Amino acid sequence: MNALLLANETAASAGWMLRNAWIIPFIPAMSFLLILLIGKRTPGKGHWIGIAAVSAAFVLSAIAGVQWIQHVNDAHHASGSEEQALSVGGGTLAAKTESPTAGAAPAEGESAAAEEEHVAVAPVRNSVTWYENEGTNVKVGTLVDGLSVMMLVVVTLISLLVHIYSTDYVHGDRRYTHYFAFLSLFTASMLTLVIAENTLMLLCAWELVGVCSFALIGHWWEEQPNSDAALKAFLTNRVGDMGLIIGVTILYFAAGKSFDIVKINEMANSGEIRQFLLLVASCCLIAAVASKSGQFILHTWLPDAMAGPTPVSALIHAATMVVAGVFMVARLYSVFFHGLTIPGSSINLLALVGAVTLIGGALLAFVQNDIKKVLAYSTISQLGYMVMALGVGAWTAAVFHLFTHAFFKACLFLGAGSVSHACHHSFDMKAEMGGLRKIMPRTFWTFVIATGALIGIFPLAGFWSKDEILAGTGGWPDTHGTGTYYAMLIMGMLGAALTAAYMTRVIYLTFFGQYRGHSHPHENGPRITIPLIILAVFAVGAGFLNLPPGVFGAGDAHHPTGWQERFGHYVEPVGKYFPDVVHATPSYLLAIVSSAIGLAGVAAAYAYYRKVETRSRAEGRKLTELPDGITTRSKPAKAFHTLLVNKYYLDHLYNNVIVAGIKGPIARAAYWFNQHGIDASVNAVGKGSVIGGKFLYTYFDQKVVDGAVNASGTLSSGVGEELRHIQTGKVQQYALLLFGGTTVLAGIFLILLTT
Amino acid sequence: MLLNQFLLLAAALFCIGVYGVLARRNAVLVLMSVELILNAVNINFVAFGAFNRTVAGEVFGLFVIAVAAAEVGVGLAMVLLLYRNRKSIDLTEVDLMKG
Amino acid sequence: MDFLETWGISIAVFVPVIGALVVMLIPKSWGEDLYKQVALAVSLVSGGFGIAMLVNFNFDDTGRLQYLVDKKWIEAISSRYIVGLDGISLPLFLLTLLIVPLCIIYSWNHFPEPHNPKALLALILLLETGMLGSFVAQDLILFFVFFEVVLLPMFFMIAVWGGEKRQYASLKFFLFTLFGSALMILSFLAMFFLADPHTFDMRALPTALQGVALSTQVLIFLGMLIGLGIKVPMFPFHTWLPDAHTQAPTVGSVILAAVLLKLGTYGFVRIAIPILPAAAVKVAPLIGVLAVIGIIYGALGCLAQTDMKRLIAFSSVAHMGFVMLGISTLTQFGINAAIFGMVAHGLITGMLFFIAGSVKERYHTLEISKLGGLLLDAPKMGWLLGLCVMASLGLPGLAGFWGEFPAILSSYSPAHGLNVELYRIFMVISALGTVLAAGYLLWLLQRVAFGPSKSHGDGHEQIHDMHVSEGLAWAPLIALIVALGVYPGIMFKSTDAAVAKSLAACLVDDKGPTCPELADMLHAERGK
Amino acid sequence: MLAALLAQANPTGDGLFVAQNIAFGVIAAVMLVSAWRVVTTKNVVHAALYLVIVLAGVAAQFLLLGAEFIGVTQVLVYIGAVIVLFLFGIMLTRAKLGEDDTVAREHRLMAALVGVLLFGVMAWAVVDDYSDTHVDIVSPNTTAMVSDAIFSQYLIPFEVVSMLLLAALIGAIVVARKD
Repeated sequence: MNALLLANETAASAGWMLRNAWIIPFIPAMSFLLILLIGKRTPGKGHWIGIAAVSAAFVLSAIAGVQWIQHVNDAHHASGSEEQALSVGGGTLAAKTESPTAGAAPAEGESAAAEEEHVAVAPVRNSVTWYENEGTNVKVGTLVDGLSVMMLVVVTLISLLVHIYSTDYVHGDRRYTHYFAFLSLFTASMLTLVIAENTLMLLCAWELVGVCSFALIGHWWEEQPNSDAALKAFLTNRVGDMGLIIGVTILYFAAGKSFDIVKINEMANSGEIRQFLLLVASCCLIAAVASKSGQFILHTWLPDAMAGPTPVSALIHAATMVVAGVFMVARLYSVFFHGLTIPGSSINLLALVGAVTLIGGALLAFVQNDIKKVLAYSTISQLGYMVMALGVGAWTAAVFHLFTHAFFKACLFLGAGSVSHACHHSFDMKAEMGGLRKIMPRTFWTFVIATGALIGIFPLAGFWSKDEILAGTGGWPDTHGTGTYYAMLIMGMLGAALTAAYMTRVIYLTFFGQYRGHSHPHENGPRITIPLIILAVFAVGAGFLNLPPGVFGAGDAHHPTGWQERFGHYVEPVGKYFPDVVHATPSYLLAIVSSAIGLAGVAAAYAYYRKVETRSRAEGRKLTELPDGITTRSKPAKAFHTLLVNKYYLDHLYNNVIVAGIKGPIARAAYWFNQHGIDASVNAVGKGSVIGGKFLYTYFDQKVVDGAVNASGTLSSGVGEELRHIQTGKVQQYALLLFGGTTVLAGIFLILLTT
Repeated sequence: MLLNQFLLLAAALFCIGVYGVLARRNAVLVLMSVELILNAVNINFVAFGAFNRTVAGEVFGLFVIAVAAAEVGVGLAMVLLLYRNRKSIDLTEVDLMKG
Repeated sequence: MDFLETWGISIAVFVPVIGALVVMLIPKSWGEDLYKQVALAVSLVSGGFGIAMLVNFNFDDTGRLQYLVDKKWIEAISSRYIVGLDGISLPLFLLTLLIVPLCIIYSWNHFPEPHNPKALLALILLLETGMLGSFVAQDLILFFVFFEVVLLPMFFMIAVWGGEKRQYASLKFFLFTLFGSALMILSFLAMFFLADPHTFDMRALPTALQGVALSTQVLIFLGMLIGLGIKVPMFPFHTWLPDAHTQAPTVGSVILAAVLLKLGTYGFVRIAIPILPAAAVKVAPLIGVLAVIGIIYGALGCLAQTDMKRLIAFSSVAHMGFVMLGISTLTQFGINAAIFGMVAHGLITGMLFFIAGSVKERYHTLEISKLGGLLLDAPKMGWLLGLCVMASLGLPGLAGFWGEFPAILSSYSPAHGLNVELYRIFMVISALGTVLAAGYLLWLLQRVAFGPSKSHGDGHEQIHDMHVSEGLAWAPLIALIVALGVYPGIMFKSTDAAVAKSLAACLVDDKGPTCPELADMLHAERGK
Repeated sequence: MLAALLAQANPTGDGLFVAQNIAFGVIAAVMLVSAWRVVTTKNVVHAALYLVIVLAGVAAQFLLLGAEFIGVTQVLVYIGAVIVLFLFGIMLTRAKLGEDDTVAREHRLMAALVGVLLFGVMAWAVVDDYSDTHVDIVSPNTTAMVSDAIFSQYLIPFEVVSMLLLAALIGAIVVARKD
């Protein structure tokens, strides 16, 4: 690996870490092997190896991040454009003037600014030949740009915190070492995914990530439900992988036999690939996104995946793996952008899938009693936000939401784990929790902060990212998005209200009211609370990385100062491999309205639980809901409630119809056909050559009729008996077979020769 | 003379022999049918020998006769053994090879 | 290295059969261990020659037959002793040389009933000669002879050391393959008589057969399709496989899965397609249809199984479907994938059968419903089963992926003259097959490895984890599964140029087909 | 079938060997009828006697083909020894002299089918390839020529055959021995 070929001359000028980014996934990969081999014999039973490896990877990722910022700045220096020094975090960084509205409002005459925005920053690429086939050189390598670097940092940071948290949380587990081994492998796979240079590598890492998820969901495989959940996750992902495989294949041939992501994107941008092909490819890839990122209708595995240990849920099923789908769309954005004709339109498949998931997932969160499942549906719903954002052309908003969501959702999951750790390892909010506010203050406050971020309360992280998405839909007046997606705007707002309401419900049920459980809860130790606090800090601060113009003295659109849109500036690719997205103009009014809607959601839920509180005081019972609520009074509401409790009956469809159908009748029919159709006719032919055509008929007739009556079972023994007829042991019958066969063959030969 | 007529005769004889081998139940009769087959082969050998003007055909015919003699000897010995053990030489009752 | 150049292949091929004779001649009183030592030594000697040839193999020129020997053999029918190795046969040759010693090591301490290691080892060695010979033969008759040599030892292996219904299974196996062989030799003879000049030499046949009418070529190709397809096994001819696999002893299953099935697909790549390229283009859609049916059908068959070994056997039908799909595209990419798939399937399914054999030995049953908790009873075996299952369902990073994914990929754009839309349908259906594969394999893994242990009911029996002999036999396979998965370049490097050469006649470049009759055919079709 | 054979035996335009052709036709007809009786008669002893006729016919055909030594050997070995052996076999096994046949019907049908098909294939092949090939007996192969060939060119096969005879002899004794 040291003899890496330099694929790109510009790479030479980039930082060392950017050129050698392969080291970052390599370290956890080695740690996986080390833990498996010697983990059990080391003092920490392997967790020290994992923590050390992930810390190293985090440090290197951070270095890569700094070098990337340097790289972007260098590119702008080189372009000789107007520079403006500004001070960030003690260091002096150069940034150029940019105009987020340039694309949207070219009429304003900002031609100079518009040009400057297109100062291309070449991604740092580095690859070696993996194999050659049919003259095609398939490479393995790294593609590092803002998106990859951002993902590297997020994944390693959260993975590190989860590692630390886990040393306490799964302490004394029966497979402690294996747990850490798979955490390492997962981290390595995810890091490979984000720096993958070509779609084939992406596919490989994609599936590896799925396997780690399988192993970690099924961590406690002694219990059948856990292994069932693991199986479900893997199989659902496989269904999506089918789409990925086909999509990758289509793009491979469309791009002239190349897996190269940059090349595919460039060709999609330049129109060298037919739009129809792009459309088919993006539809296939959306299936992959749906399975991996839990979009409707392939989302059902994600709530079940909560069967795994909680830190795993935080790492894999909230912060990192599930965003792989979003990442993939962001990576191959040109394909989707042109394939689905995102610009200028008002609806497309990707946005629709995202919006439906956003609402559908949020509604399901209301009927869950398991705190982790609420969070799982919340994840689904938030992933819907991201996918929707990508669908409406708000690339930066989507990626920014991915970034902020990773922190507060990890915080929420770890918080839920912390609560459950204290409460007998139960996750049932109604039966085992309540009133934990005073007992577990640190957990409570971090949880509340993260919830605030999720709901989008000013000025927490989620507020900024969600607001950008809503603006990016272009549906609000004067936001000038890539397209004008009114439906998505409405769905997004509705989603905000729902999110606020169900999260308030969680907070109330968990931390307020009276304690309903049977154990003695207590606050957890530092290895659990410190990661929570760190994540909470990020949940507060992450949003400031991409302040819209004009907020907090960030200058106006043409003279950015401070933190204004730093995230977008460094993360969003500029170059031929990225489409011309239009940056929407943020709107104060929109921000106020969406916040109001969110707060209304909180207020509604708060009002409801105030009532519950009063009632339970009055009746002296520990109530968790109103016994005579709307679902008991109104028939449609009740029906809707039943629909939600049954998760839209999708699980029934999958398990009882599709899976049971294939595994049951269809497979059995195929096998029956095998034994009765093919095998029996084979036997019949053998027998027929002994006894003659007439006998064949009666035999087959009998067999079929007989078989239809019996329908199943006792087949192979019967077949054995049938064949035994040939094998009578009588010499003359063998001789007959021999002579007959020879004659027929000789005849065929003769015909072949003479004709 | 045509070569054909000998070959056809041999073919007819051969097929009659095959029929005998396949259809008869008496082991001695089966052995006789085998003799028919061998003789058919011999006719072919000699006819082709004559056609090619070489003695090779005849020599091989002699070898076949020798082998046939050996075969009848061993075959009849086996029939005797069979008879002694089973008091019958009906081949349809011989199914020791049955699985 | 002149010696290796001229004698290498012949020694590697024939040492095992000599070894078999030696094993047979050793009196019983000298002890059982001696047989095993001799057999192992013989197979290792053969393997040593294989490695020496690998080291001296010129990878820059894999399309050329290396270590070529061309000597008189049976002049009366102008069949010659021509053996040689090129990039296509090398991987399969080495796979055989690897599998046989591993089988001997594996059975070191547990020979199946009725024991008799002497006979079993002699049969294995005889098999080795047949298999090796088939992969190096460059003359049709020579190929056929080796192909048939394989048949009898396998028949006896199943019939003597097999399970309860061994006689039925072995007879079925025998009759099926014999039927296939008969059709195959018919096709070979037809080619011989139609060739101008008459020859059995595979190198000369493509040009010698150029004048033959297309309809005749197709007839001959169909003969080979059935003959070789039975061995593969292809969809309607597969029913012997589950029975043979289920009844065969463990080493028998392993050899059957790892090498024997490859003889069929190898025959397509080596003989049928290069010699009759125009017929191949005509018949390829049929192969493709059968392959795709096999993929889905095999997977469905797996889902209906209750016996672990039978399930693995059925999975072979599905996996070989991917191989055949790759072949049916008639593209370099597809056939490369097919050869990769052959080797990968050999390693992975061989490994799965090994594990199934060991499970049977410990639990005395392979009924999936009666198994469970392997990870608790024998964690190492459980982990290996998990790894092999993952490899078998085509997880990237393990060998199985490189047989499956490129096959799917290549069917997106098959060779010129093939119906693109049809092949795209194949692609989608075969991709669906990967989902089903994950379904049945994971279901198997869940039932066998996960959950509480079911063995404690007996109480008296302690389940032993991996034995030393098992570990020794499995380690190389596992290592190769991972190595080939991580760096597929090793295999593609060997096969790529050789496949290009063998496809030269039906490869179509931008200027049109390189073989004149194909050009005529395509032209005629366009004219319609 | 007989007619066909006779037609084959009397080719028009080739009248040189008319006598031989007539002889061939007669003998062939007798042989075929006898052979048919061998495989169909119910009486085993009759079958043996019919076999004698067939074998004698074969010997006659050999003479027609100018192979005198093998013709004589045929008479000596077959009619002299093999038939006697058969008769011994029949007597020793005390097979019923009368009825033999209880053959199943379809069994016989299948055998006949195979026989006819086989004949068809063979006849086709023969007719296809040798329809106008003539055998001209210029000079018969003398016994001396045969012996020269056997003891020079075919010495090793001859020795092998003699070993085979010895082995068969011993084998027959071992198998048939009462112990």
